[in-house]
Amino acid sequence: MQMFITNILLSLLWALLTGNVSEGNLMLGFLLGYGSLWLLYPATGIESSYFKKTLQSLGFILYFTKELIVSSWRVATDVIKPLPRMRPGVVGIPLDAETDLEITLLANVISLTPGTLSLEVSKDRKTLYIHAMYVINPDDLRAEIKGGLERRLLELLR
Amino acid sequence: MVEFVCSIVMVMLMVAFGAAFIRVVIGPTLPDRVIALDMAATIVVALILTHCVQSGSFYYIPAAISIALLSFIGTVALALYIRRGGAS
Amino acid sequence: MTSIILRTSTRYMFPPLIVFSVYLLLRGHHFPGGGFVGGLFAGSAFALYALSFSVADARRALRLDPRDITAVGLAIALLSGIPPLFSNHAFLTGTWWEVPLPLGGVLDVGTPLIFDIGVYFVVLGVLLTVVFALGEEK
Amino acid sequence: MIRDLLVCFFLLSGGLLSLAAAVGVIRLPDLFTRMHAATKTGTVGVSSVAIAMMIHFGEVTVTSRGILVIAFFLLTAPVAAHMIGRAAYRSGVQLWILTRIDEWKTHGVNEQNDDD
Amino acid sequence: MEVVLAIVIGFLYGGGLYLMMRRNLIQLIIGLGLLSHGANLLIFTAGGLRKGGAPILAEGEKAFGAMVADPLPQALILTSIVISFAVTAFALVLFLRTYQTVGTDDVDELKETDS
Amino acid sequence: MLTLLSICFIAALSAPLVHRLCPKYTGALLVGAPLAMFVWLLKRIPEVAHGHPVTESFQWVEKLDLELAFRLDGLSLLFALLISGIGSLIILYTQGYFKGDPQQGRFMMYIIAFMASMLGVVLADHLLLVFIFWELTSFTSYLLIGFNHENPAARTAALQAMLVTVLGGLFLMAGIILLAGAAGTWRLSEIIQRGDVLLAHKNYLPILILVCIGAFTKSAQFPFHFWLPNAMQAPTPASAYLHSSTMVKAGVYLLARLHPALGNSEEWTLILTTIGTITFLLGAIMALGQHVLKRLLAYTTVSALGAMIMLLGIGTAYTIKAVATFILAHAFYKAALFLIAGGITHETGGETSVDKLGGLRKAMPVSFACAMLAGLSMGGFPPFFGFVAKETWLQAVEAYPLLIVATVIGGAAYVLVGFAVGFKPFLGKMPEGLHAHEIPLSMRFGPAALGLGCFVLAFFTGKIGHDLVQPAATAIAAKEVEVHLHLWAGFNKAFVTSLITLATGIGIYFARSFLLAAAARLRVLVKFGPDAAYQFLLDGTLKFAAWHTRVLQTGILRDYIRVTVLTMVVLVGVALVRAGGFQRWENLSPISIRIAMVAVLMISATFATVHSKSRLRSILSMGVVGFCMAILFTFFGAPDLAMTQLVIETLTVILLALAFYHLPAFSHGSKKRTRATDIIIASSVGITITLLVLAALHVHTPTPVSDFYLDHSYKDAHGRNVVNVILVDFRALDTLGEITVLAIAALGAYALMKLKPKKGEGGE
Amino acid sequence: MTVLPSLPITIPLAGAVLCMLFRRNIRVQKSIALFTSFLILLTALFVFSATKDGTIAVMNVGDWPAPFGITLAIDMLSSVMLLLVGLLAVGVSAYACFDLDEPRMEFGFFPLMLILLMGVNGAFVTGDLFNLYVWFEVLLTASFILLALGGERAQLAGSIKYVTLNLLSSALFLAGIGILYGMAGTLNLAELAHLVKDGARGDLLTMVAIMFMMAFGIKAGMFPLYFWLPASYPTPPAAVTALFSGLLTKVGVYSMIRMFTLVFESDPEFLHGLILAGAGLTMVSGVLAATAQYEMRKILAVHIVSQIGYILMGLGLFTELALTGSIIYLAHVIIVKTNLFLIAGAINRLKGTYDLHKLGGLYVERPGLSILFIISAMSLAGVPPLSGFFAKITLIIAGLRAESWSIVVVALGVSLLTLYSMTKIWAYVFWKPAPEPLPDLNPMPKGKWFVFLLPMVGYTVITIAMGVFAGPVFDYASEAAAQLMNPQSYIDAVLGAG
Ligand code: NA
Ligand code: NA
Repeated sequence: MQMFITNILLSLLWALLTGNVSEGNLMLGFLLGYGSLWLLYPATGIESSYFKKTLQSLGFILYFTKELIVSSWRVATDVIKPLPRMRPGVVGIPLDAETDLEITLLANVISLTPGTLSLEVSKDRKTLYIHAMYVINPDDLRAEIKGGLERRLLELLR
Repeated sequence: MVEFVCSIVMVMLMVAFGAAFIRVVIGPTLPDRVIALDMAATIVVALILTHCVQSGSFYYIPAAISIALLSFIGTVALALYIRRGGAS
Repeated sequence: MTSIILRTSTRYMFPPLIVFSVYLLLRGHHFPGGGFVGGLFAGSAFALYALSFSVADARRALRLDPRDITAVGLAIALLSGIPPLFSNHAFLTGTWWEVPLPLGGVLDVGTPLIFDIGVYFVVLGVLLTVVFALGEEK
Repeated sequence: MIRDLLVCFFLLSGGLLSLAAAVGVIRLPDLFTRMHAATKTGTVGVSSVAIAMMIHFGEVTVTSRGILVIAFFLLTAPVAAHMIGRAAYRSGVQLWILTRIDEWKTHGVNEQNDDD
Repeated sequence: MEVVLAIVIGFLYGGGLYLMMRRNLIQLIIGLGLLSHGANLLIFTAGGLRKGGAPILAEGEKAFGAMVADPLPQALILTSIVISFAVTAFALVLFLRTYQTVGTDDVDELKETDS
Repeated sequence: MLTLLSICFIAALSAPLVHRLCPKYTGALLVGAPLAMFVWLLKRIPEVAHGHPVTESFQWVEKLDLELAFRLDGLSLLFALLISGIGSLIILYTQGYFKGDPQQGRFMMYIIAFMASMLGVVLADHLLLVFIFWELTSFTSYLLIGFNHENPAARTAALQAMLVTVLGGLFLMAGIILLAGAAGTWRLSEIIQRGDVLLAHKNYLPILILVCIGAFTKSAQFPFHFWLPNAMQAPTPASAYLHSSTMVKAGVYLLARLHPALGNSEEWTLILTTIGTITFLLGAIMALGQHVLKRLLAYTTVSALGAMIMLLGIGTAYTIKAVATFILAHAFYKAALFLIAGGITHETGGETSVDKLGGLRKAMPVSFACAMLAGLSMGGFPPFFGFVAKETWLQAVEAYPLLIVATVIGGAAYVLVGFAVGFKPFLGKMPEGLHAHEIPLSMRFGPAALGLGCFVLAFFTGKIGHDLVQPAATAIAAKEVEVHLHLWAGFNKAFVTSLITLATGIGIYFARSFLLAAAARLRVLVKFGPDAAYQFLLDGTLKFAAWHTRVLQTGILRDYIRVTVLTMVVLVGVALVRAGGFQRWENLSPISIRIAMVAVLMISATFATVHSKSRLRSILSMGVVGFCMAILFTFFGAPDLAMTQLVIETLTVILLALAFYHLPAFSHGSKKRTRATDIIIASSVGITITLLVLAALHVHTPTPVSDFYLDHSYKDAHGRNVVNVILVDFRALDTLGEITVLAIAALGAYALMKLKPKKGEGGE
Repeated sequence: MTVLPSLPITIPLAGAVLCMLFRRNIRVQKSIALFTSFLILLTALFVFSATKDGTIAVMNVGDWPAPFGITLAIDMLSSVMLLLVGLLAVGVSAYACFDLDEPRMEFGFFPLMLILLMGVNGAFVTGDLFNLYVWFEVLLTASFILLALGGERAQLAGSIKYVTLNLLSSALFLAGIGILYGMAGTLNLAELAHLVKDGARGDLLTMVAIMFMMAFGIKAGMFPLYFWLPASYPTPPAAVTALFSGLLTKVGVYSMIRMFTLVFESDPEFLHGLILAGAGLTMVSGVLAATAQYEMRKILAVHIVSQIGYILMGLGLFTELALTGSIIYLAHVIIVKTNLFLIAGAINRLKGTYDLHKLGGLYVERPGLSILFIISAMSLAGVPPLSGFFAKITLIIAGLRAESWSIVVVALGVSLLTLYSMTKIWAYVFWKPAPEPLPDLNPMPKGKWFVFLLPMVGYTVITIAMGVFAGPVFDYASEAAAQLMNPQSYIDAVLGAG
């Protein structure tokens, strides 16, 4: 976090130096700052995870985008097909996520993925109940989510 | 070509908007109507962005952002209303 | 207690909403936006906070009574019309100052902008006065 | 030219996704299934149009705002859907008759008393 | 195009009035809302529809080149929208309090002060 | 004159103060004002008698040609002397009458104000000024008649007198305005010289009728006579004053004054003699059936006023002379009798009926003497001034046999009343249980002076005729009238008639019990009289008013909206038809599919909003309308609007949802017929608005104002977003108002939510 | 002239803002409100003296030349209205300081009152159509709240109609503005007048004129659009009703006079004929509605309607003399009606009721109050030489000169019924003994009571003075009417001042 703030300050400095506070210039400043920090970090040694997380984030975004497109396509095609093919159900997912942010992000990502929808977190914060459109076997669904989305997300966050 | 596609997309969006509207009207439950209105808002954003492309003017983007944020707040308010036992 | 998901999201969405509202306010003179919509956004942010947590929490977050914010906003808007009187211009005549920024560049600051800031606060105060009052109604 | 093609592609896919959402919202049998179509397909559709716009203008200012639009949608849509779904479920909106499993009902029946 | 919008305005005014003539306080509020939509659209339409760009001068330019929409009706409508919002918010609270105090939301029953 | 009048008014206003400071001498102190006037008037007699009126004029309202113009000629002088003279006596009388009463100050105020107003009427030379004082007499007499305000009858009578005289006043107002318009001047002295012009004017008849109605109501002519006897509710000094010399004679004065201007026509004669004669006889005959002292007198007053009008109507030099003389005589004896009647009632503990009085001669010798003098004068016995007047009168009507008969009948009634009031209470045996004292000193001045006057005047006929009556008659006739009054004019026709009258009068006096019985039986007729008509009209008006209010103020909002919008539809429709509809279709752009689709959506959403049994459905549908608005704004280049509309729409939904926690669902449906009617009305409004919009497009002009904004926004106002620049700079004042609305709306909403009346205070 | 015309707007706003900032301290609010009211009056006097020679005070807000910016233009009519507002402000705020209950003060009575005054003043000074709409909304919103403030049952029930019908009127007003802007392309009244004079299709303009007539007619309480008035006016505290009766409907009438003398001249026979007919019906209907009442406040309230009829009569006749009458009548009725409401409020304060049947005996008990009442009541009924007489007779003369016989007949008949109503109150409240002895609820010591009565004494003196010094009043009014009849001077002043 500290690095991120430093990075932003660097981009602001860049904007002031160039006398131009437009978005493009700020973004350019940010990138330049990122680069300079990357060059400097072995010397300072603080928060090296900042750069690793960047890569992980990019990976997660790509994965998530793929999921999004694939399942969107599935929902989009399925609404046109005959209805009885659907197998909706409410399934409880045991949670490894603990903090508020982790739970929330996970629930949101699940919701965003077409075909699944977070309904409620149990009171003991151990279970996430979701509504899914295709529940052939609840356990498969649980495994899929825990192994896919939750794992990647927690990796990124922890 | 972009202009023409924009027109077509607009008609498509308008149809989608109409569908959302129909769901607002027929319900049958209150959450149905709320979700449909939320979708209508989303489609309005799409319409606005399409218009940006068509007219070449990006001044409408803040309107799009506004509705993205505010329709969320509206939906949350309505959801809480539903939870407190609001009639449908 | 409302949903943990909602509460957490609200906590993270609150700052961007406020920033966006200030953006709308300050850029309003050149782009769509302005004090009115900006104020509505700021108000909506607090409204969301009140919905997610409670009105009391939102009042604490706001620190000031929304009615005072309204009054201050109105005062700012009214006062923004006064400076031109000193240079023998009519009430509410736009008066501009070019404030030089450090390291070159100038910032165009004018009474219309101050007026818009007044609008911003009025709208913020108004929205919250009503929302809080309705939310507190038992 | 390629840019225009890309723009058209994203525009059309946005339109089609919206249409799909429209069909879903009319056709699907219960609230929860309709929500899948309405909130998410719509979001992806809008994002697609936003991408089209970003490509079309190709300017930093527009791109940054386009990203903002998408980001805000991705941030808000799931929460909104969650809130509605939760509220609907708790206020007793009926699941579709062919819904097979309801684990919340079977496991979580004891703990749904914590609202407000 | 104007004809179409004129008809829409007619519907908004008519619909608003019809709702205002119903018996529920809420319908009254909604009617007022429709009426206000009608008035705004009326200003917009009667002020002249120009299918042009937004009246915003692009960065770097000094004067408008192409035709843009008439900004004045827009400003008027903006003011009117805000005022309607304020009044609607107040009316809503007023009606709510009326319901709580008088004990009915039936407009037809609120006639004790008239004669 | 203005000075003296002002002194009178000031005296009136200071009366309560004077009374508070020295209650014992209120009358003595205040009488100075009228007395000063009286003395001044007396001094003016010579010059006025020689045909030199005294005039005075001050500017008041220049643009309205309203001047404080006064003119003292013979007619004014006669009246003014009576008013101020009798007024002085009344004030003294009041001092005794109201001895020890805390209300005395107020009464003094009213009566002096009344006197001053009356003086104003007769002295003013400006029609509007006359009217102003005229209205003041109505108003002050209202206060006087209702003086015993705790008594409902007094209040009713006061109201009646006020309504009738003010109604007449309104006719008069219209009349004088038309009169002034026709004559081209407000000045009475000029108007009376323009009789020819007026007679030929197209408005002559309306003017005459309006003025007559005004005068007749004031002077209690048939059919407006009924208020006067009822006005006896006033304390005696007031009724004495009102009836003898002043208020009621204002009408007579006015007609006499306008005689030169309006009098030379057949219509004048017809109206005045007819009404006058009817009133004269009616009053006399009604008097026969009365037994209450003041009522007896009141009806004869009605009758006497009728006689004056009748004589004025004939309008010959003789009759004019007779009027002037009779006014004088009547004032003296009537005032005296009223004062004595009041004295009797006052000193016997409230007895009002003649028939229950008797034998007071020992207890009240002074009163008896005065009463006798006045009663004889009233009866027209020689050698009293009443006789002189009667003689002149009979001479004047010599040529009209019918009027002679009428005079005999009326005269006989006067004899009866003169006896009944002047003698009956004092002679015979005192009924048991009746206790009486003589009236106190201060109350004796009036009756004594007036009673003696009745007698003494008869011996100065020559001087009075020349100095008072002749100038007055000259003024009425607007030409030189020779007046020679004689106590003894010889044994002529008039004298014989006079004797017959007296004999008849004495005869019926002794048949009084029979008359009373007959009158009692005739009382049924009152049901159909003007009094009943007044009551009927008043009640009718009230009932109509109540009905009108019931019908219009139904309390149902729907009705109000219906009436309001139907009015608009009809009026706009009429205007459209007058405009001949639209002839050209220009300025219209072609229809695009997009806009058509939005329009269809909007109309359906409107329909869904309207036609909904669920309030949420209704509101969410309205949200769709709002979205459509935003789309339209987007299409037509209004990003700020689109954004604001969307935000506001959502916020409205949030607020509604918050409020809905506390509001019930839709429950009250209206009847099918109501709904159908509403649909028709609402549709008609919609169509009207649509047509109006089309009309606007029809005459659409390019917008020069907006081009200014586009040109100057960046250059002079430092802003690229023209809409925002308009809001915060070009038209910032609008925005200032707008945020003020916002601020107070919030303030109000907050106050409404938080400020709740305590339990039990919720109701009225 | 750079500041003066804007002061009537900014001073009350500044006062209101201060009151809002000191919302916790009622005593400070009272002082601010009183001080501001005096300033409003003082400003009005300045404006009055600056315009009494016929000068039209013009100011372009924001220095944008007319017709582009918002122009404030004060002619003689405007300045006399401002003066009346000032007089009212001082009296009513003083009265409210004494009479109003603490909770109402705590919850914003004073800022609301000041903002109401701001809106009213704004409507009187503005030379811009849309700005007029804004001021209407300002004063309406303030009035909505003042009406409902306190939340008593009757107040709330009455305000529903008030709010609804006035919002309907706003919607029609807005429609009229939109259409007129579409036709003429400007919002500046002078420019509109200018364009309308030269413009084609005056017949279509008549349709728009009717929209404005409806909008202003509802606000003014014209027949058959006045229903909101009897339902709502008698419900709030006396200070509020007094303020309303003095100002609200009058703003509607003022606007009607302004628009129909300045802008809508295309079809005077039809439009002014319509106004005249409306005036007659308004008078009759209003007075009948009042006649049917037995509640003092209600009688007074409903009478407002019939008095509006008189003012409109002058506009309908549309001659200089008639407008003179209207202006005098406006001034007269504002002062007198306010006073009557204050007196009624004082009576209610003493006895706790407005019911004619329950009240009585005040003639003996409170001679001072009786005198104040009877003078005002008689002035209202048109008894000379009080202000009402001159107002009425000027209109009657104008009517007769214009040979509009029927309106004269109506006006005269209505004045009789007015008298009836006033004497009814007098007879029931003052003359009649109280049916059951009512306790004296007034806790004020004598000195304070006298101060409390001061505003009423002041207004009474004014109504007498307006009669006694009718000369200058009439001169002024006829000058003002002449200005209205020749709008060219207004147009020149506004458009030439850029
Ligand atoms: Na959303
Ligand atoms: Na509005």
